[in-house]
Amino acid sequence: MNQLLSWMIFLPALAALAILSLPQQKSAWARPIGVVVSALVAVFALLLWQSFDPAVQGAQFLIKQPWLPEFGIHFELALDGLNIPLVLFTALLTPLAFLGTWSLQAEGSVQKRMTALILLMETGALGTFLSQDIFLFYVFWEIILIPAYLLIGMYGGADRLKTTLQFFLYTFAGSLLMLVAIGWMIWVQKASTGTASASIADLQNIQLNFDSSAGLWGLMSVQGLVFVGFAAAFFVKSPLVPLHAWLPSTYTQAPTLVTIYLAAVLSKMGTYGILKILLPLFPDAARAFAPTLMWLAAFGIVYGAVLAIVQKNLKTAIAYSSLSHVSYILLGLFSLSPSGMSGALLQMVNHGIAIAGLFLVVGWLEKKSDSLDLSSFGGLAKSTPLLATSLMVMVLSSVALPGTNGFVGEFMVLVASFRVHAGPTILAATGMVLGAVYMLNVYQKTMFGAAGAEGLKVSWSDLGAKEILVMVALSAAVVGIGVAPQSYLELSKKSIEATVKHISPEGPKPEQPVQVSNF
Amino acid sequence: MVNPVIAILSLVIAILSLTMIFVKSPISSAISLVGLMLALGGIYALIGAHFVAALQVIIYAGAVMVLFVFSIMLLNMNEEEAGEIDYHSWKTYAGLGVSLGLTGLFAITFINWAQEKGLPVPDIYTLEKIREIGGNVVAVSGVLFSQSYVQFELISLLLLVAIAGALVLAKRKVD
Amino acid sequence: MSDSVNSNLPLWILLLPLCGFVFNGIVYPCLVRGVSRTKNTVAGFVAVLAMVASFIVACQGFRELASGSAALHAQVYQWVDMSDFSVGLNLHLDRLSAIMALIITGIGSLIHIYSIGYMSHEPAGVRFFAYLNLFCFAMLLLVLSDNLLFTFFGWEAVGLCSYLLISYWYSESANADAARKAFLVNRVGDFGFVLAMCMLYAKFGTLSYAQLLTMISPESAAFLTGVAVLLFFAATGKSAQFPLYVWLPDAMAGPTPVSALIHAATMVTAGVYLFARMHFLFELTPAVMTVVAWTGAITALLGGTIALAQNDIKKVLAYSTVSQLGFMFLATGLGAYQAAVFHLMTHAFFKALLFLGAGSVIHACDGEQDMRNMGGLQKALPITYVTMLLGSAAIMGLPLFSGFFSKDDILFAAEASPRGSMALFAAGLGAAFLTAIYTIRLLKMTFWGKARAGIHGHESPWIMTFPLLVLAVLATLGGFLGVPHEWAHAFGLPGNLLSDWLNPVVPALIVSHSEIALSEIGVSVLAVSLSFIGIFLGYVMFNTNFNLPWKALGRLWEGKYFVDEIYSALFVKPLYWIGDLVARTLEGRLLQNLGTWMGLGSTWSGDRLRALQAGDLQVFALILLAGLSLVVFISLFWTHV
Amino acid sequence: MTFEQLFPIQFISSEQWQALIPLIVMGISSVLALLAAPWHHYGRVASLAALAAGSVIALLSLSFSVSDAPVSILGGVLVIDRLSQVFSAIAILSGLAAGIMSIGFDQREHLHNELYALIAFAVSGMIILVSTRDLVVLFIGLELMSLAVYVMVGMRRQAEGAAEAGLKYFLLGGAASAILLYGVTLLYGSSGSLKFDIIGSSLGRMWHDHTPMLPVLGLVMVGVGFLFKVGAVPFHSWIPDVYSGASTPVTGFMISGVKATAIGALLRFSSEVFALPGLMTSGGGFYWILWAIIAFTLLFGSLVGLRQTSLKRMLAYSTIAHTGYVLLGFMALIIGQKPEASDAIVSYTLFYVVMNLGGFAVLTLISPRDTDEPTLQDLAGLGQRRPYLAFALSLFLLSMAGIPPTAGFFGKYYLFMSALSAGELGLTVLAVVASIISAVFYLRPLVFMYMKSSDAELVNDSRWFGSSAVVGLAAVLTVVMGILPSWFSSLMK
Amino acid sequence: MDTGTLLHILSAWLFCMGLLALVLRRNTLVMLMGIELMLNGVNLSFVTFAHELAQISGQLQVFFIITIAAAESAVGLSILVNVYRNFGSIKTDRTKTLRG
Repeated sequence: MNQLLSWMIFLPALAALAILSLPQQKSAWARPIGVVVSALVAVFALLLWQSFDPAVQGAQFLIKQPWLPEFGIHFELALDGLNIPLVLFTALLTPLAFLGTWSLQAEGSVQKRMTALILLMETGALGTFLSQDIFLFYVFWEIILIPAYLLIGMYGGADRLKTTLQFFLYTFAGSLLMLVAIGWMIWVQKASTGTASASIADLQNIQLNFDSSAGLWGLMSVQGLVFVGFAAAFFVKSPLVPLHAWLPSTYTQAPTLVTIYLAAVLSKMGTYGILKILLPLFPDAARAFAPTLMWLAAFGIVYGAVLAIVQKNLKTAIAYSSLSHVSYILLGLFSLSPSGMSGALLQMVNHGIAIAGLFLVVGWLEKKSDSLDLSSFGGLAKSTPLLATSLMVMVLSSVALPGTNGFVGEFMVLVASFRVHAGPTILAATGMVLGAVYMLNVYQKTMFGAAGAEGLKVSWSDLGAKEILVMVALSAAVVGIGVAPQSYLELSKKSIEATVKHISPEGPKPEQPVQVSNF
Repeated sequence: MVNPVIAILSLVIAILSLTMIFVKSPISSAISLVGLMLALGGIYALIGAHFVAALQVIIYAGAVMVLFVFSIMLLNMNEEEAGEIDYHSWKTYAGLGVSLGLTGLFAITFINWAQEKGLPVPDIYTLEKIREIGGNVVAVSGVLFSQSYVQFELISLLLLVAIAGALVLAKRKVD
Repeated sequence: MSDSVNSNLPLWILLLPLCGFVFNGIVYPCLVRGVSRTKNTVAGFVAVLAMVASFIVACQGFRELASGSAALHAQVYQWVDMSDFSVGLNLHLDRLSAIMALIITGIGSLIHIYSIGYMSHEPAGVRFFAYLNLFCFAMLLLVLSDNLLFTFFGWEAVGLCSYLLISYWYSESANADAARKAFLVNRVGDFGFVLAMCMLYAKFGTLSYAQLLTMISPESAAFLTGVAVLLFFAATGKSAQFPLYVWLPDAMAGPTPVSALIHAATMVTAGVYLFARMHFLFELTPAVMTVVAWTGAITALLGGTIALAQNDIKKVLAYSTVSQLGFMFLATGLGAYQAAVFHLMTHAFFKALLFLGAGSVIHACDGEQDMRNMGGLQKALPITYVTMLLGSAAIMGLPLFSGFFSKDDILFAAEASPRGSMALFAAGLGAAFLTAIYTIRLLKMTFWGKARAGIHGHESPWIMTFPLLVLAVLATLGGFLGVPHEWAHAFGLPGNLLSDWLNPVVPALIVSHSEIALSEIGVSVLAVSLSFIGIFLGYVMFNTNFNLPWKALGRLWEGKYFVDEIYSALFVKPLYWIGDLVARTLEGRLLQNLGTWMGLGSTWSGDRLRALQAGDLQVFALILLAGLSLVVFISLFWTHV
Repeated sequence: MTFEQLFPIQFISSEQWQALIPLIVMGISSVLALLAAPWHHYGRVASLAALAAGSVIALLSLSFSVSDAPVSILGGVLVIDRLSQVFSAIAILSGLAAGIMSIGFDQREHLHNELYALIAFAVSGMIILVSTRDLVVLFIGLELMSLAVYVMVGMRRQAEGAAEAGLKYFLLGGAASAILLYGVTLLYGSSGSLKFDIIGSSLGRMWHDHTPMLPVLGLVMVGVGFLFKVGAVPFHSWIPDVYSGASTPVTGFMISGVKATAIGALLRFSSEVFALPGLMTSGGGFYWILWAIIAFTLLFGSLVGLRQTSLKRMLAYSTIAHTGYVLLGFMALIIGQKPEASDAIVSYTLFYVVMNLGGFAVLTLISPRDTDEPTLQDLAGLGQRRPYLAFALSLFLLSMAGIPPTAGFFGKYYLFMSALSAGELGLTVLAVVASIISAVFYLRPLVFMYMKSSDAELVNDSRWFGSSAVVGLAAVLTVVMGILPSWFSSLMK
Repeated sequence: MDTGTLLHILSAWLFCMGLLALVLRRNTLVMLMGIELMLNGVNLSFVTFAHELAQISGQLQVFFIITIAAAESAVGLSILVNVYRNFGSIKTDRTKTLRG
């Protein structure tokens, strides 16, 4: 059972190498191999999910091998409440993404490379989520960068070179700062305890000094500096406004499959890092800066929404909407309260599902029509009812309609953050309205009304079997989580509560007293 | 107290070094360098380093400078002297100033060091001692062949490289 | 919940429409492989079956309540159960929700039946029936839930269904726009709802009505006012009150049965239901209640006036709905929840009737909706004509018709309730007066006189007229559920059944009979006479032409007071303007260029440094010399001291 | 008294001879290669064989003569310990790699057969350089290496660039070694000895009470000499021209072997003299000098590298930046008094050598015939043309940029760790900034290889098996080092 | 000031003048002479120190250094010949092809 974890990580990588070494004339095999392998990984994930015990708080299926003993760095993988939702999601999404984009790339060599690199990215993502060693976390975190860079640069849109460089530099800058912070943490740990250890669990126990009297509201104290180092990486990846500049162009230029992976998985690496590392390792700094960050997140919600409203390009609009929704996750995380964090964790998956569906639809439209200009579409619902329906489900999920998964996370986040800090919450709640504005806008411009230029130009064919399969799966997830989220929240309940207790031992300080009551 | 002969030789050396730099034609620079080395050899001899003095005269003033003059002739450069030193460029004066300043720093350092007598403790080989051993050459060769023969061998390797290098670069035909 | 019985009845009421939706929305199309292959008759039959069954179950529940149990309670499942946030889906059928459930399922079934005829020519009507079932499910969830959160579930789901149904004919952008407008305006209200829930949960840690009832206490008045305002905001959105009523008239773009069910009978009354539910909260915030009352009065007047100037038959009815909803809010604002619910019920009867009648007219005229092209249809459509006549009588409040009793309750409350005032009373009377005028105008333009556009309609099939007849009966006799006590004594009728029924759940209006200016009978006399004057006036005013004699006023009312224009100037345009501004300046100029600028900066400095590498040996030597001297200097004179 | 009594001869014991085997073997092989070179038809093959055989034997004898106790000959004229063994191995390997890389290339570019002999000479010079504790012997080793390399640089006789590079390298290098030598005399004068340990101890004794200027001056000038060899700003000027002028395999040899051994010698000298408590740490001056040098080196290398189109020049600037990283480790070692930083330096050097050798092997394969000057344009479409080569090159570049899981990442990480443990947060962040900037030009080749298509007539890459072998080996090593770095980082233990 | 210090300062002078020759002269041959000058300075200070410290080894090192200098100048001159062949001159203002 234990070895399943390492298999989940290394199987895609091996498959990627195998695919890359396929001879040119055999490159048609690439995609089937990719689908099979990722499906296998998904099966592993489901097996693990079956034997995962939510009642146990802490790591399960632990693998721990020494790697760099002189720094106490181990190859340490485990499932716990915090990462199992994301591991499940990533493992399940990858085959779906392959299937959904099956019809989008024609050329053999393109399929070959894209499949291989995406599998590498899966390795990186799963490794990032699973690793319990901060250094291992960093390694996997960085591994994902190069495939993304190459994919965008090779198969992106017209402006791909500039875009991919910008994407790389933003994320790389963040990660290097994190590397410095990691080094510092490990060194401090060794200095304080004598025995070097890079395990996140151990690092949680060392208390760096934080005094808000130090310069820049305490950023200049030791904990503040290290906090900044990690925050740089996570906030850029998530992203948190105003560190999002790479996002719109990247999501717009990247090929659909990559955009899906970037939006659905990579951004979650950032938010997961905040949940797993940033907040627990630096509780004082977290508590000190949480209100500010909540304001930033709330601002980001509105900011992304307002920008999404005025976009002319379909893909860009959805990119900004993703910015807005990720800010909900951040808002929940910074509320530092159990329901807020579980809401955020759930919202990570929700946003992943919704954004994947949306970008899939965009990809299908992109394939048929040469322009993604919103005004050029219209009236597609008549010719492609299934496409319209699936898009509708995704739209509903991302406007957080009750009964869809989006509502669960968003509402939990709002309730929790309102209890902690009402101001940002009110600002954030306006996102409900604005979100509806741009989402319905997109839906209407594409699906409703009279057939637009693009709509008339090409003869639209409705979804094929593969696409239907993908969309049904995603929609099932949307409704299932929306109606019965508890079974899902149960997985991470214990760990979240432990995390919150670690961050603020005396419990979150709400403005009003709280009496919890089940009925 | 300074030996007057040494003082005079030093003065000559200083002047010759200047002429080596500032005269136009390379041949006269070479000549002044030869003179400088001979004078230096004189100083060596005066402070009792007879062996070194001999080397200085034979190898430097002899072999090396002959090599220089030879290559001057080979590359027949005697007609192109114009524009040797660019007296209009600030770089010239910057270099001049900086190098003089550097000399000053060194001088200060040595004067400062002159106050530091007694460290490190001197060895036994005073002039008298050497004389009773049998002269400077004997002493040097003694040290050379008793403790420093490894360096000696390595030097031979180095000479070999020099030969090979000169050979390679100067070879006309390309195979 | 003194003696609330656990029972599955509420769950069944809820699930049956859902089954209908699942069949029509998913199973049936999959079975026949494609929406285009479905048959409307099958879909309609299943939908009706689901609704009727649900209605029967609802009646069963009603009987059980009548037989003494205070409420039927069904614990379905725990939705979320975290350490500091926990909500479950629990259904609660008490006397109030029973009334609502009966209205929804009953009228719902009738309208489903009607739709079979109405949509018979539509290709792929299965979509329509699926949405309709889904709507009923959502509406039932709204009224049956025992906590605010799941009420909100229904609250938003009905919004979604109305969106889907308004945009049913999405090929016209106009319909799609109307749908989006409806959804967005509702969203604005829901924003308030969510914040209210956040506040309540943050303070009390629960969202269940029962627990809130026990916990809410007068002391934290400011907090409660905040919550009340937010909830009222939500209600204005859903129930199309001033200033958020703009979406309702556009919503008429949907098929007429939809207008009848959603935008007249049920959904728009959700706000009133919410008030009745949360009365214990609103009772503690008199200021808010006064605002509510005035909002209702204003809305009633606005709706009435605008209705005077409309020519689209459905638009007229829509604005009359707005004005009637204003009545209900007036009542709730005055604390006369029972009167509000009563009017809600009667309004559901007669407004559904009027809409279905209008639908039948439109159906007969092949989709023509402009009344200026109608006229003289009474011979062509006898049944429709008669039923609509009864409906009009009811809405005008002619004696003994249902509207008469309910409206008089409200008017009486307006002057008798402690929060009431003569001004409110006058406003109510004015609204009633206007109602009479525009109803007459509608009748005249549609049925009476001679055919103008030469449309020779034909009577609708029985399947459409049958519901009309049923509703006509209800609209005529429904009022006897709420006969005021004085009349009851006078005529020996059963007095005010409805309020007796509601008393345990919703408090009755307290009237101290000492200082009321006008007795209940007086009020009705005044109102009736006003309606007759209105009828007469309308009859003469619109004898020759159907435009108002006062041009300016007519344009103002025809333009709906230009509220849409004002909104787009106040909110929509600024929003887009700000968005463009941000996109151009902060995002476009600054953030998107940061990377570029840094790149330029580094390449620039790189070029400057490159100048050193010009390949001149002397420069290299100079650099070497200078570096050496610098290092020597610093080390000597910094280390030494 | 007799001569023998006056000057007793110090003999070399048998195990000392054993420890000397590598050096002797390299010397002999270089002589053999030199003698074989003029051989009419087989000269090239024979001298290459001599070089290869010598290198292999020397490597083997190195691994045989591993003795934990350091062997010191004639009081430190030659010292064989872990440090010297590791760096001798690096030197021999890079020499061997350079020799193999120039198979085929030398014929195309008409390089003389003596190239291999010179490589062998240079390697033996490097071995001396890293395994001595005597300043003048160190100078001898330095000169032995440098003279050979001067000639190798200027060897391509048709090319103006090569001649110019040779000239610049020779003149500046000569000046630098003179500077170093002057420092040597000053240290000799102020301590009465040329042996590191004695200098260190006596200076340390001297430093207790006060700080005379002379030894400071001596240390500074020796340091400057070393900094010139490792190419730190402002003693870097020669690097770009020389590296781009020399023929590609030779540049590979310089960038790996020459630089690595210079680092090794500096490491020995630092840990035995500079790092003594009270020397460099005595005043603020040294700290800030070193700080500024590191800062400028990092930024200069990365900023100027941004604008290069010639790959050799680009890597030349990148190596300047890499010098900055290494100096971070020296900062920790000297100022921060952290002996463990030497491990970081050694492993970084090892990783650096491997990736640079690989990179230059690739450049050898793609260098155009007329001008031995591969540019970015020559890389266009390499990803389609020769996927494996392109993959290898991108691997090396990413390793230089420090992206896991490659060797370069761990090298960088170790150095950051040591700098942080010395409390050098500012410099570390500066290094981060530098690596972000340099990432731009490390990625540019990837853009050309994978994201641009090649125009056919520009394609002029060769398929020599020697260079290909080096590429493959280096690629494998880069990955292995990236996955199991602790194997290599524990070499010094 | 005693002899030793004088000679030391002289050696420093020679050394710096050698550097100066490198900086000023464009004739590479003279630059080569400058290097020789620097080495002479080194030798002088070695000898002087040996004299002051009453040691032999100092003079011994001078012996090595002179040999090395000779070898170096031999290589250097051949490099000059090489440059002359390629550029037709040995002035540094011609040898500026490598730049940037």
